[in-house]
This record gives sequence, C-alpha cells and structure tokens, in this order.
Amino acid sequence: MTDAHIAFDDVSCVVDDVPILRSVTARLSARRTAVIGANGSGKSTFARMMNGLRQPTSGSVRVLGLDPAAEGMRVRSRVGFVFTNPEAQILLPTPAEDLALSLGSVPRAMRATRVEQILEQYGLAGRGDQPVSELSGGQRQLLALAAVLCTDPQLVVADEPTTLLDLRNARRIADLLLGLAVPTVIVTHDLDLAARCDEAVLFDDGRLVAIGAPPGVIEMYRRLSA
Amino acid sequence: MTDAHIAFDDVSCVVDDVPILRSVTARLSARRTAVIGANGSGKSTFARMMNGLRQPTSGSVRVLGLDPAAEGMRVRSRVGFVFTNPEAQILLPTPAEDLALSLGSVPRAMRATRVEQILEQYGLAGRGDQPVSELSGGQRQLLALAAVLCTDPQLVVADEPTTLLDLRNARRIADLLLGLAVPTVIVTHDLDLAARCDEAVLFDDGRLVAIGAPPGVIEMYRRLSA
Amino acid sequence: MISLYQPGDSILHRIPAGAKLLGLALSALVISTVRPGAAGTLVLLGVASVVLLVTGAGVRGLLLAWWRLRWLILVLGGALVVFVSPAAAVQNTGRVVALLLLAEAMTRTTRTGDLLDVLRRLFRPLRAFGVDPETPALAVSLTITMVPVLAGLLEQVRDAQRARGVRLGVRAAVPLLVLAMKHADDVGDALTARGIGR
Amino acid sequence: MTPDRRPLSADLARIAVFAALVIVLGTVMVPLPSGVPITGQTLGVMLAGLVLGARRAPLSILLVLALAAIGLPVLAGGRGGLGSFVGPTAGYMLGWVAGAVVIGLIAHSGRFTWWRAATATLIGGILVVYLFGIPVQAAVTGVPLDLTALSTIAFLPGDLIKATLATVLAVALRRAYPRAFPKAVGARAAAGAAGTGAVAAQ
Ligand SMILES: Nc1ncnc2c1ncn2[C@@H]1O[C@H](COP(=O)(O)OP(=O)(O)OP(=O)(O)O)[C@@H](O)[C@H]1O
Ligand SMILES: Nc1ncnc2c1ncn2[C@@H]1O[C@H](COP(=O)(O)OP(=O)(O)OP(=O)(O)O)[C@@H](O)[C@H]1O
Ligand SMILES: O=C(O)CCCC[C@@H]1SC[C@@H]2NC(=O)N[C@@H]21
Ligand SMILES: [Mg+2]
Ligand SMILES: [Mg+2]
Repeated sequence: MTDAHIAFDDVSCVVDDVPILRSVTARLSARRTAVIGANGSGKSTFARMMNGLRQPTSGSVRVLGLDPAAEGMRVRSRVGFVFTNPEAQILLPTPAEDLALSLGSVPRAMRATRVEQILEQYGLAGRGDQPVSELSGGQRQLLALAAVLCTDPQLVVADEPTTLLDLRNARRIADLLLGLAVPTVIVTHDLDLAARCDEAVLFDDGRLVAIGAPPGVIEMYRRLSA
Repeated sequence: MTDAHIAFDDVSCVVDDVPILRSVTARLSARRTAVIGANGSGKSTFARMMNGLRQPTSGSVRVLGLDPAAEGMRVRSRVGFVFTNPEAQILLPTPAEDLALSLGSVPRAMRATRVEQILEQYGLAGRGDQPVSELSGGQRQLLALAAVLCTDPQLVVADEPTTLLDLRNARRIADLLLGLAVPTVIVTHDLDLAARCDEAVLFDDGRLVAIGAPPGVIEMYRRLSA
Repeated sequence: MISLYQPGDSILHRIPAGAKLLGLALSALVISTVRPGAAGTLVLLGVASVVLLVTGAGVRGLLLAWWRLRWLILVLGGALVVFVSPAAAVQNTGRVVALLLLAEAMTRTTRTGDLLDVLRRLFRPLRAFGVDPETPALAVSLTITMVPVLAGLLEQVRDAQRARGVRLGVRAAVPLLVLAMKHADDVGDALTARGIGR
Repeated sequence: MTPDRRPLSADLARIAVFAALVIVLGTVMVPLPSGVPITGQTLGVMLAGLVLGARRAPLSILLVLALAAIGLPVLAGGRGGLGSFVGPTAGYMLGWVAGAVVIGLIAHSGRFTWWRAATATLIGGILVVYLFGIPVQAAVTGVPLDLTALSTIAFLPGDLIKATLATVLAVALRRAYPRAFPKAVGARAAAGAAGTGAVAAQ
C-alpha cells in the first residue's frame, strides 16, 4: 500500500455547514483512475484536494507523499490539473505567451524554440500568435492540456476534460490523457472513457461508495442512477 | 412537404469573410430531430437561426411558417430555446424571479402560485428563493428548461442541453425533451440521445451532409470522425 | 484587442521604450512648468508635429491626429478666448495639443510587450516588500485575455434575453456580473493550479 | 472594521475581471467638446469598489490605467496611450483610483446594505472623482477652476444614474452570487476558519 500516489484518510469537507465530502478513505495506485458519480456528489471536490485547490475540514490527504495543505507550492509544481472549461484555463492572450508562462523555469533564450515544439506536438503549429479567442473549442482544450503537460508533472488530474468536445476532439484528448506515462486521475461523466481506465472510483452524495475495476464500478453507478 | 415546421432554403452564413454555413437546405418535419457533427461544424449556428438569434447572409429560413429575420418577436414567442450553459440562460438572481420573468403574460396575482407549481413540477420545490449560483448543475439545467417550457412554446430548440449533466439528470432532461408534444430540435454530441430521436441531421464544415433516420446518420458521423 | 502600435523602423521606433517614456514624462513636466509664451507655444506645436511625422505617420496621419483633437481645440480655445484672453487660449490649448501629439508619437512607435517590460522593471523594487514584480505584468496580460471573454459573456446574456423574448434593460447587467464573477473564480483556480501568481 | 485578509494574489483574477469590465464599459460613451467624455467606465469603477472592496478595487483601476499607458485602446471610445495622462482627463483617472478606495471603505464599513452602497458611490464615485478631476482639468487646460467646476454639471445627471445603477446591481449581485463579496464582518466571525476560509488560508 505504500506505493499509492494518492492517499485520502478519513477526509471530510464541510462548506457553509453542508458536508460535501464525508469520511472519504482511498488509496489510488493504478496508472489511470476514473472518478464517476452524480452531479454534486463530490467528484470535483475530491479531485481539487489532490493539488490543494480545496482543503479538507478533517482527515488527511497525501499526494506523491506530500500534504497539499501544508506544501501547496511543492505539490502544485508536481501535479498538473486540467479543468473542464478551457476558456478559464488559458491565462494569456495568445497560445505562445500562455505556453511560455508555463515554461517559467526554462531559460528565456530557449523558451521560444520550446514553445514552437510544443505547438507542433499538439497540432497547433502556426497558431502561436493568434488570439486565443479565435481558436476552436477543441484547439483551446488542446492548448490548456499542453500548458499543463509541458511542465512535466508527476501526476495529472483532469476534471471532465472532454465534456465540451465532439467525437474526434474528445477521443484525441482522451487518448492523450490515457497514454501518459505518469499516474492520471480523470473525473468524467463519459462512461466509455471511464471504462478505458485501470481503476474506477464511484461517489454518491459525498461518500466514496465503490473503488475497483471499472466495469463493476460503472455497473454499480448505473444501478444507483436507475 | 408543406407540413415541415422548419424549412431552410439554400441558407448560407458568412461571418468576417469566413463561411460558417454553406448552402444549407433542409426541411424538418419529424417530431424529434437530432443535429450532430464535429466542433465548429455549424450546428449551433443552424439552431440559432431557428430563433432569429443569427441571420442568414443569403437564402431563406421559415420557422412555423414565419421568417425569423423579419418577424423575430413573433417567432421567439413561439419557439423555446435552451442553451448548453444554463448559467447563461438564467437571467435573474433566484429561481422564482427567473420563472416569473417568463410568465410575463400571466396576471400578476396568479404568478406566484404558478411559479410554485412549476418549481414543484421540475423537482425544485422549496428552492425558489435560493441564489441560483447555489443550485447544482442539474438543478440549474432543469430551471433553465422550466423557464422555457412554461411559456408553452410551439417548437423547442435545445443546443446540447445535457452536456454538463450526470447519468440521471441527463436522462431526466432527455426524457423531458423527447417526451414533448411539440416539435423538438436537439443539437447534441451524445449519440445515444441522437439515436432516440426520429430523424437526425449531420453537419460537416458548415455543410448539411446527411439527413435521415438516426442510425444511418450516426454511422456516417462515426465514419467521418474516424 | 488591437494595440495602437504601428510597426515601422523610424528613429523613434529604435529608441528603447524606457527612454521614450522618461522623455515624455520630462517633456510634460518641462512644458507645464516653463509655460512658454504664445510664440514659444507655436514653435512647440511645430516640433511635436515633426516628431509625429518622423514616426512614419505621414502627413495624413498627422492631419488625422489634429483632426481628432478638433473639438478640444475649438471648445477649449474658444472658452479661453471668451473668458480669459486670446494669448492664454493659444498658450494653454497649444500646450495640451503638443503633449497629446508627443504621446501619440510614443504610442505609435512602442510595442506593448516592450512597455510591459518597462512596467516589470518599474515594479522590480517591489520585491523588497515581498511582491513578485511578475505579478503586475501578469495581471495586465490576464486583463487583456479577459476583455474578449467578457464581450462573449455579454453576447450570451443578450442572446438569452432575445431567445426568451424578454428585455431586462440595465437589469441585464446582473447575469453578466454573475457570469463574470464565475469566470473570475474559474480563472483563479486555474492560476492556483498552475502555481502562478502567488 | 476588519479588512479582508485573503492574499491579494488569490484575487488576481477578480481584480482582472473588473479591469476588463471597466474596459468593456468604455464602449458606452458620449464625447463632449471639452475633451472629457461622459463615460460608462465610472459605473465600472463604482461596481469594482462595491464588490472588491478598498484594497482590491484600486488595483483593478490601476490595471486599466497601466493598459492605457502601454498603448492599448482601453479608455472611453477606444482611446489610450500616454496622451491620456497628460491631457485634461488625467485627474479624473487618478480620482477613479482614490474613489474606488473610498467606495470600498464606506460600502464595507459594516453589513453590506443598499444605503451603504448608495452613500459609497455618491461620495467615492462622484465627489472624490471630481475632487481630483476638476483641479487637474483646470490646470491642464488653463480654464479657471470655478468655470471648470461649473462645466462638470454636464456629468452630474449621468453620474447620479450610474451611482443608482451600481447600487442596485451590487445588491442584486449579492443575492445572485453571494460568494462574490468578501464575507461581512459579523458573518465571518461566525463562519470561522472553515469553508471558504480554508481555501484562502493556504
Ligand atoms: N464553493 C462552494 N460553496 C458552496 N457549495 C459548494 C461549493 N463548491 C461545491 N459546492 C457543493 O458541493 C457539492 C459537491 O460539489 P462537486 O463540485 O464536488 O460535485 P461534482 O461531483 O463535481 O458534480 P458535477 O458532476 O456537477 O461536476 C455540491 O452540492 C455543490 O453544490
Ligand atoms: N460570432 C462569431 N464570430 C466568428 N466566428 C464564429 C462566430 N460564431 C461562430 N463562429 C464560427 O463558426 C463556426 C461554426 O460554429 P458553431 O458554433 O455553429 O459550431 P458547432 O457545430 O455548434 O460547434 P460545437 O460543437 O463546438 O458547439 C465555428 O468555426 C466558429 O468558430
Ligand atoms: O477616458 C478618460 O480619459 C477619462 C474620462 C473621465 C471622465 C470623467 S469621470 C467623472 C465624470 N463622469 C463622466 O461620465 N465623465 C467624467
Ligand atoms: Mg464537477
Ligand atoms: Mg455548438
């Protein structure tokens, strides 16, 4: 059990007197973990705790052996987080600038070359200086993903990264995420995507109610939602 | 052919010199029509024209026998439109206020009772005065739908109404939409939902490339995206 | 957002941004403290016009710059002639116009990015107080990113009203503000997640 | 009065979004011959003060001014560039910064109510702005101070409408999106360090 990259121990989270996570205990050690469950069941809260975007009211969270609450910066430099809405994730006016922002640790002189490489790699070649508002939805999500992955995170957490995308774009992003060498946690309503992971976690009303091989967990979710 | 509730005739739409619809001709007469296609293929533009939210550069659009460009107000009072993002659609701070806004034609004295009824009917009883931002995603989409359907539209157009929802909420909204007695057009990336319609329309790069029974059209979309 | 910068290779384009900024600040100080007489003011206007010409604005650009100031010149000048004196009118109006022309020359010849770098340098002393000098520069860029997003939200609210057949008038600003705040919160999370800005 | 203790950087995005709002509101304007336009931007200044409070609101305004300084067309009617800082409107822009502080101080001096917001916008959003704007306008243009002051009557109806609007909108926003506001003094004590406090704590 020591090789779990994520360990939640009796974690609860209460906001304005409403419990949104209730005594969650989980050890994630699979390379690819899917998190599924109903709207408002606590999936995003669970995911956000993995890089200190939210803190538990009680219980302990360890990510890559670190405590996100106490060592926020160190955890965040190791954990890449991808949100649903690419619009909110792209921080600077053009793709090139946004990627350069992620490459803060790369020497200035090499940054431009590196940016070009990344744009190329994510199918965005030639779009580096175009205003982000002119990119399509799929291109924006690719850019958001690129900006996260180019920092070489040791763990990737994605909260419904394919929700707004069409078949082709959704598949492209899913393939990218599922093909990563580092541990990856994907929150999703897309059960086909969940089925492609190595392990699945099911939330219901703030509780972790199942963890295991995806087929069984998905089946249980279907029954819960019936 | 005269009983088509929606008729597009050689419709093109050009924005900033970029064609986003190219010579689209379509007659929709099925009760439930699905519109599918890749990101940026023109689905939303097509849907928006049905309500005069967007006007064609050339060609003619007739909706329920009316021209949305010339008779915008009359068309809009007959056509209900549901957006993807319920947040953008809910205009007032609380559910009760927002529903009352839709009930402009109901005498003031009866409005409050009617609002209560609608809240009840859509599973939102007791939430009338809660800030909308505190509703869950599913509840928000239900409210958005309620605000549209309570005006008794003669035609309903929904642009990806289930994208942000979980299994149960997505099914609930889908059942609601598919069960309407009036003609309904649903833009969606959810091919299971599309399969439940009576007819499907496929867009590709601004062109209407297929129209017919859902299974065949969906199959064609899968092939196009391969 | 389109910058007011006009590409070119005049001398003014080649002078470093910081130097130009300092120059403009000094001119503003000198012009408003020395207060040249009517004749001096006319010379000043000539100099400022030439500076603008040198940026590659061309005669057309120069005339356009003057044309944009026509109301200021007419009304301000007019008011001063009536209430004070014709000499004061030439002096004061001329001073304002000359400064505006110089500032336009600066704006036309300096890249936004270069000015951002100046901004960064200006903020460097803040490090002593524990403020990362990158933060203000980042905030500036973040704002540039947000303007089209906000315009998009405005359109969403407008569409929602039209689709629902209601007119909220100024009350429409409420949903706009809600969407904007929601967007800000999402961006805030993204900033935190990317370990930036703190 | 306890000022909000969240680190400023945690609110970078909110500060930026209000700057963007002020910029967008610049498209609503009536040019006046005096060179000082009637502009929707003062509405943005008032809203920023009411929502962001005395510490963050002025930063928002400073951002707009920084963007103007680096040559972006962010001021009323798409103007920008350093000219704005040597022209007749310079004082008003300075006044926006001070006004935003004053609005924040008054509006958040206790529980957020419509009358506090109204007082704040009238004093901070109008009086303070004019206090900075008029002398600078007079100095730059050379028009006597009293005449310059008299000419601002042209702004008064608009500014009164904007103050009313800002008040109404802020009160409505508070109902629709309570999270947007720094927690009221009393409520914070009750909520303790839990919930949103935990997010801010890091
Ligand atoms: N900042 C907040 N303030 C108050 N309540 C919140 C806040 N954030 C989340 N909640 C509540 O916490 C609960 C869990 O939210 P969470 O976002 O984790 O759900 P989720 O499983 O990700 O749902 P979805 O599938 O809709 O994304 C919800 O009931 C939500 O309303
Ligand atoms: N206001 C606009 N200005 C410029 N281009 C636009 C505008 N609205 C849409 N477009 C472009 O028109 C094309 C079609 O857009 P549309 O929204 O209809 O696509 P869609 O099929 O609904 O895509 P999605 O599945 O991502 O919602 C896209 O390439 C889009 O970038
Ligand atoms: O855009 C600028 O350069 C600044 C314009 C300042 C306009 C002032 S602010 C107070 C008063 N109210 C208005 O509507 N306009 C003026
Ligand atoms: Mg979620
Ligand atoms: Mg669409």
